[in-house]
Amino acid sequence: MSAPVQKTTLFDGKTTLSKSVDSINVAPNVGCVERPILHERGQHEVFCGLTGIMWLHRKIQDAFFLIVGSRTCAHLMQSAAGVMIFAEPRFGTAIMEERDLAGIADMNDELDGVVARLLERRPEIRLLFLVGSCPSEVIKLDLDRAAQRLAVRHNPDVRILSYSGSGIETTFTQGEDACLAALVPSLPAEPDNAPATLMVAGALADVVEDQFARIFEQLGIGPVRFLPARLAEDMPPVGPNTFCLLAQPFLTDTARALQERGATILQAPFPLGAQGTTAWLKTAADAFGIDDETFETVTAPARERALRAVSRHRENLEGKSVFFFPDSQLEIPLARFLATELGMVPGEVGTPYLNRTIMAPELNALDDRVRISEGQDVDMQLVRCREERPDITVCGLGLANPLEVEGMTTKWSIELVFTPIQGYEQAGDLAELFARPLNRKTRLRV
Amino acid sequence: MSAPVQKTTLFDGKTTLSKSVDSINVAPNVGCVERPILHERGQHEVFCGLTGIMWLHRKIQDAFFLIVGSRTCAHLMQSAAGVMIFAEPRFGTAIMEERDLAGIADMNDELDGVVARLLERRPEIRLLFLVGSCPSEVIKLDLDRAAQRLAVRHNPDVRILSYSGSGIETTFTQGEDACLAALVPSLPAEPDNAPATLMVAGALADVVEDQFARIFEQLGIGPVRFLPARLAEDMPPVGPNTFCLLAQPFLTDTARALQERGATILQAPFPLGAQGTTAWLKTAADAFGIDDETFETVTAPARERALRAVSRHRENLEGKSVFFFPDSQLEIPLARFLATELGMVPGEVGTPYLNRTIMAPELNALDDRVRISEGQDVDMQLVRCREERPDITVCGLGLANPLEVEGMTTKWSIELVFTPIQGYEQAGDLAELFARPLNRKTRLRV
Amino acid sequence: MQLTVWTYEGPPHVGAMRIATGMTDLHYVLHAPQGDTYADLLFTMIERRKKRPPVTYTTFQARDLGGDTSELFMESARGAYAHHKPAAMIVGASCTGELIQDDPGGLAKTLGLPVPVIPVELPSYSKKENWGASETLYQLVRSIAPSGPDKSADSDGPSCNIIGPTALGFRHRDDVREIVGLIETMGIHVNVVAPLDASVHDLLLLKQADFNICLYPEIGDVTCQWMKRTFKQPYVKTVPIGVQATREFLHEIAALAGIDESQCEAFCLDNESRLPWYSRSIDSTYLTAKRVYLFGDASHVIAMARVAQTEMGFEVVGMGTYSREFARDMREAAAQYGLEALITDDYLEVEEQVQALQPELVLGTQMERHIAKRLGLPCAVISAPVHVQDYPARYSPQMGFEGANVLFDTLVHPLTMGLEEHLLQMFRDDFEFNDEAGPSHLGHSAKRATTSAQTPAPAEAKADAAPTDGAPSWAQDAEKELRKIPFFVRGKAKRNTEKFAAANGVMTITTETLYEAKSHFSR
Amino acid sequence: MQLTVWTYEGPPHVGAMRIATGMTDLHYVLHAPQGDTYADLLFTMIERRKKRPPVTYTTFQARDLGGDTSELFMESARGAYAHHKPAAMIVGASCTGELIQDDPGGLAKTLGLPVPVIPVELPSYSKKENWGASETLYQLVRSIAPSGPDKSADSDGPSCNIIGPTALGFRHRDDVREIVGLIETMGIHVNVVAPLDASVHDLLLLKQADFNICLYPEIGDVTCQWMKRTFKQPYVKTVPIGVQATREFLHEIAALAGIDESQCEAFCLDNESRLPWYSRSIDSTYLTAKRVYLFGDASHVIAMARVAQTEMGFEVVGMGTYSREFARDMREAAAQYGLEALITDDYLEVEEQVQALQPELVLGTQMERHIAKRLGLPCAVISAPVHVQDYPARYSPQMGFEGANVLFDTLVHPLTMGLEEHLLQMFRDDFEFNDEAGPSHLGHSAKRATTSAQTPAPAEAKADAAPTDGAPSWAQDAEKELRKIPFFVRGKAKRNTEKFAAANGVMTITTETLYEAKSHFSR
Repeated sequence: MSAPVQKTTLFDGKTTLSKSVDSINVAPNVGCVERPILHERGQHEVFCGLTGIMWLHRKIQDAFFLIVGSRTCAHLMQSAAGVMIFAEPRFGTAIMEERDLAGIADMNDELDGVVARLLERRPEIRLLFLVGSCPSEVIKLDLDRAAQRLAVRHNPDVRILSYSGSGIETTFTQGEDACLAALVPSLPAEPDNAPATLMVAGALADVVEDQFARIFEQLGIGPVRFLPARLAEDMPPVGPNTFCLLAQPFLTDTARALQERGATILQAPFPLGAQGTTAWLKTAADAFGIDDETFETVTAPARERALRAVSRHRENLEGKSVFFFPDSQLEIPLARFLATELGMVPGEVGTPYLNRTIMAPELNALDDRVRISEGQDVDMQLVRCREERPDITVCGLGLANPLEVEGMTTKWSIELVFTPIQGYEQAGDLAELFARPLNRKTRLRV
Repeated sequence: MSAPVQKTTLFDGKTTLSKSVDSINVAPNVGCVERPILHERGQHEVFCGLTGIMWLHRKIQDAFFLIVGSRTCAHLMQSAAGVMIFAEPRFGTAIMEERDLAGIADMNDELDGVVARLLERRPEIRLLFLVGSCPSEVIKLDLDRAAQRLAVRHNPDVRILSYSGSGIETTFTQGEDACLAALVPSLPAEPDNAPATLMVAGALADVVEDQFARIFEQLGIGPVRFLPARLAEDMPPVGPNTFCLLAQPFLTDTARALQERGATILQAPFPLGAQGTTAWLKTAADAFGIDDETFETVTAPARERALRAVSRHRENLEGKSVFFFPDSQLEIPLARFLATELGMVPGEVGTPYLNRTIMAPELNALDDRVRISEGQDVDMQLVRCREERPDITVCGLGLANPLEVEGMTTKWSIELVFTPIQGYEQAGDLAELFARPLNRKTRLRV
Repeated sequence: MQLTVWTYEGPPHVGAMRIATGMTDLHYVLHAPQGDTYADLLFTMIERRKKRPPVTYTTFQARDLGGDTSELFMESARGAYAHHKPAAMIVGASCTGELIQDDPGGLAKTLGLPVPVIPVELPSYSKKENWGASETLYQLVRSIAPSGPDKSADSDGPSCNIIGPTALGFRHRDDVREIVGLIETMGIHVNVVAPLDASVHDLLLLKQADFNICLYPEIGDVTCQWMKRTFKQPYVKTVPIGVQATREFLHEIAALAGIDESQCEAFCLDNESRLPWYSRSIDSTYLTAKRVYLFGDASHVIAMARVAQTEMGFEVVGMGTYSREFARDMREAAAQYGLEALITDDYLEVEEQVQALQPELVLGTQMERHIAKRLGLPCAVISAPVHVQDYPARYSPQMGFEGANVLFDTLVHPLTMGLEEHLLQMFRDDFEFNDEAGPSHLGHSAKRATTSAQTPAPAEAKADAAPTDGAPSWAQDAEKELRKIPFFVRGKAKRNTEKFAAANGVMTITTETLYEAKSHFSR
Repeated sequence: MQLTVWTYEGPPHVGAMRIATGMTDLHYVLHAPQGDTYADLLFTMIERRKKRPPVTYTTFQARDLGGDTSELFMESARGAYAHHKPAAMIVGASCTGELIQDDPGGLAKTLGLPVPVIPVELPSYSKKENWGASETLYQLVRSIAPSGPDKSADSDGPSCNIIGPTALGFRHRDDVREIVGLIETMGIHVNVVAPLDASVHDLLLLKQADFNICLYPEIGDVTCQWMKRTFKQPYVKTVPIGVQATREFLHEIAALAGIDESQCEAFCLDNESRLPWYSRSIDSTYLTAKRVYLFGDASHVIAMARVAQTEMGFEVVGMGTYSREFARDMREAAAQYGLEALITDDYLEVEEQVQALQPELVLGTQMERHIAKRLGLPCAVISAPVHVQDYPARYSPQMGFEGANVLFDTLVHPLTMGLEEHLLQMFRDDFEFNDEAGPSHLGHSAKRATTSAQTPAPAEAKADAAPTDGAPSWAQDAEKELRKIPFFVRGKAKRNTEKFAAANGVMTITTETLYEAKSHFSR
């Protein structure tokens, strides 16, 4: 760590960094230890990428997400996650109808009309995403071109971008990846001679963002910027001196797009649990040349708190087995946290998609006996799960209650996406999310 | 009316006015036409005077009403009229306990302690009423003296007065009378040479007060003051140049107390309905020498509105018979309004107490065939009511539902006390209160 | 292309799922991408069902589109049969599946499965959820029922089928319990309830009944009509929501079952609802002529309008439905109240109408709950689409006599109670009971949404005196006077005053105008 | 002398009225002034009874006090008998009547009425409503029941009496229906239910039953004890509120009735409540360990605490009762949760405790509803004193299996739902979902009572970071961070932080202190 290390390339082997920054030390990427992966190609039981809009539309407070799709898309959005608590959400669906498909109406004209009506109704919107869906992909409606055309018409009031959240291409959290990746080309350019900056990519709860910002400030790392920002006009600049920590594990395309803008991705475990958070922060600290003593001084109190809060749940969780159905790509880092910090025993860890580069530090920390599965064949996976009868099964909303009826204890996976779980102060909360269903079983006498 | 009229004495034959005001013309009191009154002395089914606190404690916004009584008093207050909608009311009960009655504790010391605790808890209170109850009256606890004693202790932060709301002496609205009468001696003195002022006595809804204030201002009568005021420190001054219109018919003691302070009571019908309101306003206008043309110009638009609004209900109410159980002393003026403005036919009009002087203009307007009863024998009155089978029976909450079950249509009498019904703009609302139960009967098919 | 924020109905294949999931041994193979599996949670989470819906999704992906998605469908159908062993299967496509035109019905035929396989073609780009449920039920019954045994001559007593209840229905669980209870107590045998909790075998027995009861017309009417034509079974169309409708419903049934009129009347009296007395109790007088707006599915709105007007004593001032298939019935019902029905599936149109009418109570769906929330109006939910709270643990029918009890409570609950209204009127300026306070019995410190004016959404409620576009402007004194009117009637007062001012060419509203309008509109 | 804002119980003569009004042919002559007639409306308005309570008040006035109030009483009693022809009468005095010491019991004896006249002496200045009801029932049963016929040897099947339900009881109407239904379905004959809907003659038949069920101990326990001693009837004391208690209750009854254990178990399974599944359904996980405070009558609080802790998965953090007569039972129950029970009839003491504990849910009476409202806490009403809303039109028992269903809904309703909690936590700064918003399903635009800070009442909630007296002060940054915590846990976070700071000698709370406390108290 103390020896200066050469900056190396990532992912696709091509470096787009046009200028080296002497003060920054980037550790070389580690590779992924060889291990068997179970690839499954049966029925998937996962959300499509549209569901990412549920948090993205609250995170970016002046953005609107217009899905171009079918009634099914609109129905998914209002059914899937209780978003109807918001009186008027900043998303909607342009529902294609028979006359659109039959060619009676020109789809592009129709879309232009919908966008015009929408922006008239919501004049406060500054950033509009046209979001592709299964049907729009199948009929090959070109939303990129539509976005460009509309961007001209509504310039400069509203920026218009597009991405696909379709279920034939993306699952759940990949929607955020696609959205952020679509944002990256329009990020302001950081000049080549700018000082090195840290970018944290991936939507975080505001309170977590604030905590990380405070820690980085105390460490002396800065400026630190977050992608996405809370307002369209505050999106972080990017350039060859941008060093990027991924706060979420599902940002494959975003990482690639950032690299294309010249940024460097710092490979790190994800900030889940005391150890995960420490390793994640240390990656940045090392890169920015923060000495160990400073790092220790700044992080020790919060780390101690995290360890203390986590340890309180160890008693109830140690030795308990856990089984992950694929859902958000958070499964592997979560399994690592549960295994290393709580002594739990992951059996199968399913992930909808596995990026071996991004996930290498996490995978390497998992015991060989942990079965990693990618993709899904839900009926077969249920068979395996019932055979193993894990102490806790982490799964989606469609499966949880039926498994509970069978006497299994489940953890609702979407909750892990909607709850602030990253960072030191949330490490105890994260452990508690797994302890809670077991705690509940203990309490209930009926 | 154009001829200047000598100011004459009222009620007890003694005039306390030390100075005559030349510009003011007070019409002589009319007497009460001779008619038989049915006096009843059986079981009463009426509220005691404590219930007046329900509106008084909201009307005077920095006053607190401390009942000195039993658990029954406290229970009455919280049960009788849905006052629990207020998170913390400005009334309470000092509940006497066995040890107080047995002489183990000194009742006066106990009371002093309660008051001290109360005022500490509610430092915003400026006016405290000690309110006597049945048990405190029976054991002859002297609250006047207690008030004097406590007033000294809490001077000048809080004024402390006392009155009795006990059910062995007062019914329902007489509680307000007793309260206002207790206030009168402490009203600021208006100097003898002050210009003539108009005082309106009796609690009115704020919106009604504001309307009357506007009309008097337009008429050129002023200053006009209202008793009670909304804040303790704004209580109106009184003196020999104060001319007083009663806004409520139940203010026998208050009127007497005002006269004792030198005020002149202007005898008038009560401001219920278009005609009642006109006659009430005209009494003041005549006294203050306002010419007919001005009076007409100022009052015509609102009077027209009132007539229009009232006439809309005439169709449904004309010829309908009405029976009043005794409740608030508003019964006679209400019967007059229903008879003269809506063509209804009052059968029996019960009143808990009849003040012939105050009520003379109202009584004189009622047909001879209307039976006036004073006091009550509830079982016998129910027998009479069932025999008559009136189209509408006005009665208290204890009787209404049982009569509805018998197929009678009832009007909840307490509603007439809690709803703004006085003045032109409310005349239609008042008519509607009587039309509504009949309207409902017509609507319901079950 | 239609811009939608919320949608009243799901796509038609969700309707088919409601039929399949309601039944005990039917399986649905759906040609659909993975994202469409979200629909499972409607049943396992919102309705808290204990089993996964019996649906196999092919979950084709982008990479499959170039290849053979037909084969994927065949494989899935074969696998589904092997894994689940249903008594019958339905096959079809979701919106995306429809676009790739693989013809699931035709493909399924070639599989030679040993159980009936019924294709259900549900055009996703023109039809919706209820139509999908209705069509699926119709195709199922038409395919299966004719093969059943005819009614035997020696069966004892009258019998009927109850048609329409499904999984994920609005109160179907409890409505069925209530109605079956009433009918059986009358001495009529309930032959089959379908599709809810029915087996495929039960469908074979449909013919055995003397008559049908169409409990949910949106779902059961087409099937009941077909059975009337085919099996000569008359059917009862009255929806037993409310006291009068329940009585009429029972009388119709009695007539079909040959039960004596007076015996039926006696039965009705024995099982009387509390609604009539509660509605006549004097604490309900304040409900009289309160202006009510209704929106939802056609059957519920039509039935509930009658309850509102003639059983609760409200005044129906607007009504509408998203059930286009029942537009004519809705228009006829609305005409009885002198109204024109709003037929739309656009949430924003409903919002506009509610805002214009300023009713004192909104009876609607979860969507109208939102609208009412934004406009600061009381609201009760009386129709699908459903929410987890529409599946309470307790017995909560809308139909029958207990249903009428539930309705009374439901319709009164959001309102400010009678005496409270008076106290509010009397003491508006009291600092402890100011304008921000909602009905005191609702929630912890319910406050009205005046601060939501920060929300820049354009349809923001303008209950206070901010002038509406093109409307007369308000003088300051009139605005102040308007604010003295309690919140639960202020919207109406403002609307009336502006209407009055406009009609009389008044450009600036004064206190005088306010009271002129009050007098003009006094009822 | 006790300063009271609200009182949990009425005076004891109101308890006697609840007995008399509950019965069909008992009359009560009460020596009382006119104001005491207010109590009639409790029955005709709050409970919407169709008849006036069978009570004759002497309504003596000040002018009578000098004269002969005894004669007035005698006249009233004679008149009451002549007018109402009851099967029996009870006589007594209200608080004011007690002071004039006319001895109604003695006077009544001299009247020589042809029906039993039972004096009930209820000391108004030391006892309260429930005691009055209990004592009246006891005096009645003791006077009348012994004269009834003994149980005949040839009576078939086990039978029981149900003791305790009265007029104006909290859910008594529906509890009795639920429990009678369960017991009769088990094959046990219900001999007499008293006093609710019982006649004087029914009291004569009490002896006929094999055992008694004491449904409301506050009212029935004394009588059941006496019948146990006198008639050798054992009695069931378990209050069947909640799933477990209902099962135990039925098992106890089965044992007394000689019904087989396994048959009873099968019966329980057949009639299972939805509570267990709804509580295990994963949408209920968020309920786990929510901190609950309970206050009310002893039976309801004790039973409900068990439901809260072991059937809903909450954490009981405080409990108490105004039923001093059951203080020992309450203390024992509280000890099971490691708590000390609060025994008080002073509303202000309860308020103080709630404020100190900052629970996440309050289960109480209408009084606690007020307290919770002021402190911005969710609350459900589970005990008398009653309000008109405690007499819904719909079937709403608290007891038995359907009662458990009702409880599940009642206890969950005031809370912010699970997923909503997360969204709130995730997006606290969103302008459309700010801190003012309460649970979205409650009322129209529920807003929290932050503006009520205008109210000068001293016990005002200080849920935000205003320092409590003597507590450590908050640094600005910590205050800002505290405000990032969603409202439904902020009160608790503040309390914990201050407690932690005080325990560690921290004078100024920083962001660091906040997180130290969070870590310290994490569960």
